This record gives sequence, C-alpha cells and structure tokens, in this order.
Amino acid sequence: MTFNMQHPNLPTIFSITEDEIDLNDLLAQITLASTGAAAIFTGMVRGETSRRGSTQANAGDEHQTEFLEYEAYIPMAEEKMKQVADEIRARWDAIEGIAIVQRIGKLYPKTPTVLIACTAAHRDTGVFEAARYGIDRLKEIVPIWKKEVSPSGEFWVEGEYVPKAGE
Amino acid sequence: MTFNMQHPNLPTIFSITEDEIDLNDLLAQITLASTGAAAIFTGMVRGETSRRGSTQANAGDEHQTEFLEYEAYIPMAEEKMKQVADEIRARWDAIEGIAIVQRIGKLYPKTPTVLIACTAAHRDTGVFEAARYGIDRLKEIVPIWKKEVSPSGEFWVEGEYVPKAGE
Amino acid sequence: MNHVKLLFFATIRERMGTKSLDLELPADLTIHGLKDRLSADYPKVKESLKSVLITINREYAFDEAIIPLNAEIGLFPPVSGG
Amino acid sequence: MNHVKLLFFATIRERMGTKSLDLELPADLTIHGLKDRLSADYPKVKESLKSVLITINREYAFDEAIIPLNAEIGLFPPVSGG
Repeated sequence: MTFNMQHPNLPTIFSITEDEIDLNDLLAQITLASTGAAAIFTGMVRGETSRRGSTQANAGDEHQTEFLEYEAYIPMAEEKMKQVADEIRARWDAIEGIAIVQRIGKLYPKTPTVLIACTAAHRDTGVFEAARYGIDRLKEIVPIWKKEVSPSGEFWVEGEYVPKAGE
Repeated sequence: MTFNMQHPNLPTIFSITEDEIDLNDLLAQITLASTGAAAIFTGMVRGETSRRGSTQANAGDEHQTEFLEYEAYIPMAEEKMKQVADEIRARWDAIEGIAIVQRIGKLYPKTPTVLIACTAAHRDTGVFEAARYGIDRLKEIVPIWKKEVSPSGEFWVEGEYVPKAGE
Repeated sequence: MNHVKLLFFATIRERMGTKSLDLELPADLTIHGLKDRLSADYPKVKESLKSVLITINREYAFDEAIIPLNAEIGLFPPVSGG
Repeated sequence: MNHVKLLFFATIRERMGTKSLDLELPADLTIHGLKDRLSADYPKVKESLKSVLITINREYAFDEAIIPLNAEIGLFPPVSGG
C-alpha cells in the first residue's frame, strides 16, 4: 500500500507478484468505513480458446494452452500502475480504494493473472467503469508481456498499443 | 451449484448464506477452461455515510451504522436469483459462469454482504454490464430486506421497486 | 374452504408479531379480498397493506389474482437486499 | 561519453540473448541514433527495432529524444499483460 499525496486517506495498492492473487485480502485492504460497493475485474489464463462468445477468436484460432509465462519491467510497471490509478481518480472522483495486481511467472489455465478493483460508497459512482478503464489501460501502458506455451509450440502474445508522448 | 437445462455445462451458483463470502472460492467455481475474464461486484456494509462521492447521501443523512440485520424469504429468493441468472444469460450470451450470493444475519461495517460475478472468454463480451445488471435486478426482485442499527436507533432500509406481473 | 399459509417479512412481520399464519379462506378469494380480510382482522397492518408486495407460491401476484388451493402467500415491503 | 544501461524484454530480450547491456554512447545521441547503432551492431534485432517501444528512465520516449546522462533505457514490443 502506498501513501498518495493527493489522496492521503485513500488506499492504493499496486503489485507485481509471483504469489497467488487473494481477492478477499485485496478487497479488505481497499474497503473503508464509508465503502459500500466494489467492482473487481480479474483475468485468467484460458486453457482453450473456442468460438463461443469470443469476439477475438476465429475458427482457425481454436487451440489449447499449456501455460502462459509472464515477465515485467518491474520498477517501470509499478510506476505505470500508479499512473493508471491516478488516471482513475482523475476521472471518477468518488473512487475510494484501488488495487492493481499483476501476477507473473509461469501461470496455468484457470489461474487469475491480473486484478483491478475499485471501491466507492455506492455502485452508481463509476466503480464498474473505473475497473474497466483500469484493465484497458493496464493492457496499453504497463510493461508486462506474456508468452503462450501450447502443444504446438510457444509464441509471444502480441500487443498493439503504441503509447503517445508523455503517456 | 445447479444444473441448468438450457446451459448444461455452464456453472450457475446462487446462495443465501450466513457464512463469509469467499471471493476466491466463488471465482474458481465459475471459471471454465475457456474463461479469460471475470467481473465481480460486491456490496459491503457502510459504517459511515458521508457526502464524499455519494449520489444518495445528503448533508442530513450523515450517520454511523453499528450493523445491518438481513433477512430473506429464502426459497423464493433462491428462485429469483435463478431468474436473475437466466435474464443475464438471455441478454449476454457470451457469459460462462454466474455466481449470485447474499449473506444474511447480523453484518458489521466493511463486511461484504452480496456478490454478483460473471465470467466469459474475454472482457469485451458484456461481463461488466452483466454484473451490473445482476446487482440491479437483485435489488429489485429478490426478496431480501435489511434493518439498520445505529446509535440513534434502528430502521428498515426502504426498497422502492414494485415488480410487474410475471416478474 | 382453502387452507393457505401466509408468510410475513420485514416491517410487516414486525407489525404482525409473527412470521406466519395459517388461514382458512373462502374458495375463489382474490388477493384484494385477502387484504380486506387482513385489514379488518389486524388493524395494525392496515397501513402496511397499502404498499405491500404479495407473492403466491413464490411469484409476484396482484390484487385481481384468485388464490389457488393450499397457496403459500408472502407479504412484504419492497425488497432492499444487497 | 555517456554511460547508459539498456534493458531488453520479451521478444527483443530473446533475440538479443541478454536482459541488459551497458553501453558508452556519444553525448547528445538521440533515440534514433541509438537504434541505428544497435541495428548496425546487432543485425538480428534490426527488424524488431522497427516496432520497438523505447523508454528513458521508465517513461515512454520517441526517436527525437536526446538520451540523458546515465539513462536507463528500456526496449520492448508493445505490452501484452493482463
């Protein structure tokens, strides 16, 4: 947990870790006496990519994943997670606590790899939108990469966002 | 976990419980091999209502809460939770797993009281909207009530939604 | 006659002083008729009945509905869970 | 001369065969100049450098930026975390 000059009483957690992501613990850490609502996003390793409900996978993409291997530019990633948290607070001023956690290392299907959680007094204050914004931004500017290992070989998952100056 | 005739392989959990809500466990139960994203909403008991970031509280509403006491019409509440899950699946067909949990009994500030979680292959499939819809509907049609106990006395929290025919 | 079970929750439970009541009702009584009878027999809940939600066998029901045999009838204020 | 530390990640790390490299660069060299030098010295990463993201002291930087003294420079493909 960090001390934030602009929001001295509001907990902001960011972490890059090889440990399991503990949702109960993280939620407790960003719950204040005034908190009544939390929106949490987690991403997990997909073991199989099917067409059902996927907007990204096409027929030819169906495949099995053995595991993903994550790496990060850790000190920069922590700074960029802090930037994402600051951007969230600038856009939704009702947000109380924020947690941003990326797990790295070798991660197997069904394992949560990333978490973005935002708390507020009420659910109509932007918590859902803030969590959504957080994961979108993490995937744009936080320096983390993943390599997929499957029965047919290994390949790096390609990002596509190119940050703008000052981002 | 229930068996759903229309979605035989998709986990749907609904529960009214006096036990702690375990986010890690519930998330694991609704994560399939094809799941890559989860949106989770939790509501917590607010110990203090302040004006900051609240769209509902006015100056005169500021107060302390000692605890909330929840009760439910349990068998009907379970049926209505199933209905909420069915409504979610009818609106967002990419949803894989759904968990809807309400904790009842005497609950103290900062305690999670309710959870709605939806999983899907990807985050752009409606998981956030589905979780938001789930908590909105729970607060409309699932027969649960809460009484607030504070230093100044106790009072029932008033709902306002009147279900329509067939709802 | 129709044996029905009434279940009270929240404010209505408190005002009634009981969680449930077994009643004998005339066949083909409507929810409206039931409310009239409860208002007469339990004046302390008369006000509450104006904004009460009613369920028959765990589905929301309305004034004109005829109460089926052996129904389970819920009476409660608008819900406030979460 | 300017002592800088280069850090490579993901595909570029694999192609370079190393996580980091300490280099002596002329003063006032730009990122563009650094890319030219790396392309010449390490032909195996020449292709990667066309779409590389560059950071100077953990902030994204662009071709025209002049590399400050003792900079920590990151080189990596677009990010793909989550």
